Amino acid sequence: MNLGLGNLGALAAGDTQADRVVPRTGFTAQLTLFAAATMAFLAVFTLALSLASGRLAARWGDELARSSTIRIVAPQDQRAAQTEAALRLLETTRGVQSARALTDAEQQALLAPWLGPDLALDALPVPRLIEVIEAPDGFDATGLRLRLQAEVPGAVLDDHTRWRAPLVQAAHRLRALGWLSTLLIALTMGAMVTLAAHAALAANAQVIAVLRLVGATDTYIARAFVRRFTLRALGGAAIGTALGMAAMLALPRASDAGSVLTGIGFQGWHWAIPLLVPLLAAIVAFAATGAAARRTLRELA
Amino acid sequence: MNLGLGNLGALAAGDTQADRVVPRTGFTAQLTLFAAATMAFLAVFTLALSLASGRLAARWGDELARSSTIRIVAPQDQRAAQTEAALRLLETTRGVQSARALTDAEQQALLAPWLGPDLALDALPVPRLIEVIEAPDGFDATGLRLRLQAEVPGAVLDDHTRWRAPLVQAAHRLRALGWLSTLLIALTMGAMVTLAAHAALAANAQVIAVLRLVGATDTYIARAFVRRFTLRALGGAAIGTALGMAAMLALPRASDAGSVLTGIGFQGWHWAIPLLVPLLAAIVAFAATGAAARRTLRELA
Amino acid sequence: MIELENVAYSYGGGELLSDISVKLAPGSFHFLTGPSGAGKTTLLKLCYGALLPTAGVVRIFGADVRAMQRDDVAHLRRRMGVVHQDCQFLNHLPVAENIALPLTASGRDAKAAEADLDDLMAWVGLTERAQALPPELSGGERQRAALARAVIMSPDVVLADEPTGNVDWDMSQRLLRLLVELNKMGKTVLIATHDLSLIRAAKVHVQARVLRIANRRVQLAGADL
Amino acid sequence: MIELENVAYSYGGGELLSDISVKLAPGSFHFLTGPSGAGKTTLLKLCYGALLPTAGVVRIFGADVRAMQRDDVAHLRRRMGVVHQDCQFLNHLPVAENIALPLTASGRDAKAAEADLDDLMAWVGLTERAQALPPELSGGERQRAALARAVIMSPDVVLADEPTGNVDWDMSQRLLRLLVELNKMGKTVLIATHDLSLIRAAKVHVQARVLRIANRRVQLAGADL
Ligand SMILES: Nc1ncnc2c1ncn2[C@@H]1O[C@H](COP(=O)(O)OP(=O)(O)OP(=O)(O)O)[C@@H](O)[C@H]1O
Ligand SMILES: Nc1ncnc2c1ncn2[C@@H]1O[C@H](COP(=O)(O)OP(=O)(O)OP(=O)(O)O)[C@@H](O)[C@H]1O
Ligand SMILES: [Mg+2]
Ligand SMILES: [Mg+2]
Repeated sequence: MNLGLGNLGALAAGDTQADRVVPRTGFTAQLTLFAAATMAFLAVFTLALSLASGRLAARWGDELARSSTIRIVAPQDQRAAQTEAALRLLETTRGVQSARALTDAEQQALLAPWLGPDLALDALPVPRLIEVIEAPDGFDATGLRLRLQAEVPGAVLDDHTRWRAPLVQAAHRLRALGWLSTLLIALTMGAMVTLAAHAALAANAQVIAVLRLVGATDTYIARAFVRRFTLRALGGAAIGTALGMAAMLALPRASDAGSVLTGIGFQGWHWAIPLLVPLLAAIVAFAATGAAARRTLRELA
Repeated sequence: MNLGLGNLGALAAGDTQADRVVPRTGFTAQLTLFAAATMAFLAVFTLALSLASGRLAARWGDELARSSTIRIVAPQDQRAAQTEAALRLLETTRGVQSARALTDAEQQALLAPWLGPDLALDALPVPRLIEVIEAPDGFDATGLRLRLQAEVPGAVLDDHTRWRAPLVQAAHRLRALGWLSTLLIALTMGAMVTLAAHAALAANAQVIAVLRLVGATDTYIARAFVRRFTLRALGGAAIGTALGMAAMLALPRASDAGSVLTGIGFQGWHWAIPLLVPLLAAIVAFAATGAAARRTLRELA
Repeated sequence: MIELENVAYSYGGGELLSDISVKLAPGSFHFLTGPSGAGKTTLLKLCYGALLPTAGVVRIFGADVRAMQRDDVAHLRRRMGVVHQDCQFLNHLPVAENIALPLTASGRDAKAAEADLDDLMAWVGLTERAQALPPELSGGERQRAALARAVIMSPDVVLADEPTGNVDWDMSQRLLRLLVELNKMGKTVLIATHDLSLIRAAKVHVQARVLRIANRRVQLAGADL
Repeated sequence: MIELENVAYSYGGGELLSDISVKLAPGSFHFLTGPSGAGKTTLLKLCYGALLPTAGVVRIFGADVRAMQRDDVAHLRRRMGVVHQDCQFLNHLPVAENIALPLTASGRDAKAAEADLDDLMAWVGLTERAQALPPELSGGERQRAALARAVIMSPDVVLADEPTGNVDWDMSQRLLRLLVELNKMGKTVLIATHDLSLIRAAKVHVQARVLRIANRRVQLAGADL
């Protein structure tokens, strides 16, 4: 049987005669439509989840995971010297991309929530903060800590990575979970369409017998069924995708604070991705029904 | 036809003779099993999501949303007096459950990440912090701010609610979404089982005709089909639930940092809730198939 | 037993049967004949309540079919044996179970009737095919199985639609004898057939009346057969 | 046309047909008879490639059926008209389209053959029922439709299994005449039937040979008919 993917186009063109010989098989048809719609709806959501958690992971990964702080806690007169020493040490540390001491203004901004905006930092024994940007491979925090301990007694390394890494990891895991779910949904849809096609073919054993009796080739018979089911899956998935995207738009918009939880949604060109869902559904249905038809026709031979 | 819910028990008891008269209808059977399993699997996840976000909302709501901070930024000699004044003012403020000044030790602990643990707070012009616990209805932040401005010039109200409320709200919304999804999944399963039952009944029009010809009552015929489908949905849902719970156990355990994202799972007696899923599936299938059978038998009359 | 009073029937187009009055008395033996498409099968379906008359009254065992619930019809069917023109079986059950189906469907113990079943299967020549599935039977074997199923409950009325269309002459005589035996036990029998030689052969064994459908009416056929 | 050489067939149990050699020459007219369950339908199915012989060789239009692909069989079927014993139709299409099905299935334009279709429907008396669905036909009407479908392509071979089992005598003569006409046009015809009077009637119009299945063999029946 010649049912390669290349025929997908020819399929769409249609053959009204071949269409008529296969009965509408009411409930199996509705079941296929419904299953395709449900799966497409779910696919839109998991796709959105994957994309959103991908964005989250990227943001957190880029902005936060790669920065650390060194605090110079020392008597007023030694602070500048120790800061200098720490910066020199960092220059020769592998895995440190850049390091710089924060200005007074920056430190004031950081501390304002706690101490109010009116502090004269010069007059206070407030530690000096050094911002360290890691190189992509990161640095050896333990080694750095040991060296600082030896050369700059007042320095304390505050490694944000320890805090952020699990979050970034979680976002990555969520994204992986999202893609996995999308794959599972595609497989589920394939399985459902296959079973529905099998059910329809089995229920139409007499139709197949009659068509064979009058000299119809297996390709002709298979194509009639495959066409029916592919179009149904396409239609169902289109409905499901449309509903899914509508639901997505109706979701409360992401507020900044709650973006971790409600930021699920598409942004920019990502809105085009769910449009692939019906197409993929049609391809899955085409392959699944083709296999089902070939198997049933062989069994009924 | 007598197919009330009370018959669910009699149904389980079974009637081997009535069972035999309905053919196994291979693929529709597999489709029902599969759909029930998939839906149960999904139901387990959305249930877990709902419960987890319920927990999250409760935690955030209780611990964080109801606390605010007042910062007394004043010259060293006026701090104690202004703190006293602020506390008195808070005592007469509606919606404030309690208010107390933090001790030096507590403030030190709060500031340690920024300033290091060796600060002598007494010697510093660090503001005094007052922790305010709201009454359940909350207080009028704007009104309080105005009164503080008038009576305690150095007081700054830092209203956590502004930060936390959207998060709590998001968690609530997520929980609502979870329950909604669970309901949608139940409806979807009902629809799929109904369609599958309709498909099976339509494909078995001849079986029904034969049974009627030999004097079988509609109740007898319907019960044979309903029993078949209810047991299938029960079996499929049991498989899906087991798989869902296994997947839940296999998920990476919630680390503290990532709990917002990976804390999806059951805790304590909540593990018993998904066990209801197969039971609910059986009830849904029983009702759905019963309706389908009654309709088909009426139509074929 | 079965009474049709001024019955008319139409499938939606013109009237197929008009103003028909027939009475099947207990213990009577009737043939129903007429050209293909005249309405023999339709008339039979009216007699066992599968179709409701568009006009007139059909009474089965004294009860008006139009006043019946579906479960009443089911209970009446247990007192009637029907052979469909296109024999219908449960294709997933062996022939023997198909023949015993009226027993199981009415909740009786099929085991108790096993001896009857064996006798019956032997009479219609299906003993060797007892465990075959219906689609594995030949056309004639299916017809014999259908007749066996119709009489297994030894019903008060047997309505048979072309029960011998696919069997050879010897077998048709065997099947006819079975129905004649039942009639002698007091059962009412109605056979729809286009096969006039079958009717002629029957007249040797039994006092049969022949009804003929022509021009939408039923006439009593005379000696012209 | 169709040749069976030392053919045997069994459905799994004992042999149903043994060592059968039959040759249907082009333009010949055969009857196939024998008791119910003897294997008439089975032999016909061997002749059109629906069953493969368990021993021996079946050649259709010169090609060995065992060497054929499924699509080859499909193409051969277009040159053969087959009437099944239990007539099978597409129940969702009107009778007229069912009869025209061999044309559509082989990709021909059914419109072009419309005049032929009308003639044929008239001959088998189905003009008025052309738009009915097959389940709405009477038993005899279905059989006539099946025969009409078998001959619509004016095939080289017509194989008919009990084509007159459900029709009255007059109609069976009409159907027989149709097959005799085809035979006179050079087509090969094989009719399986248990109805000896049909065979006797045919002998008036056509030189027919009668094959009889008995004891797993095929014999040429003589003047004993
Ligand atoms: N369900 C239906 N819908 C419409 N018309 C029908 C239906 N059933 C039967 N008919 C038509 O009614 C007429 C009588 O049908 P019926 O089956 O009673 O004939 P019959 O006497 O049994 O014929 P036969 O000897 O061929 O079996 C036929 O013309 C048939 O086409
Ligand atoms: N698919 C099958 N599997 C097993 N046995 C079968 C199958 N089909 C037919 N048979 C058996 O083979 C025998 C011959 O069947 P066949 O249909 O060829 O008989 P026939 O001569 O056409 O009889 P009839 O006149 O009753 O139609 C019968 O006993 C039948 O039960
Ligand atoms: Mg009829
Ligand atoms: Mg046969």
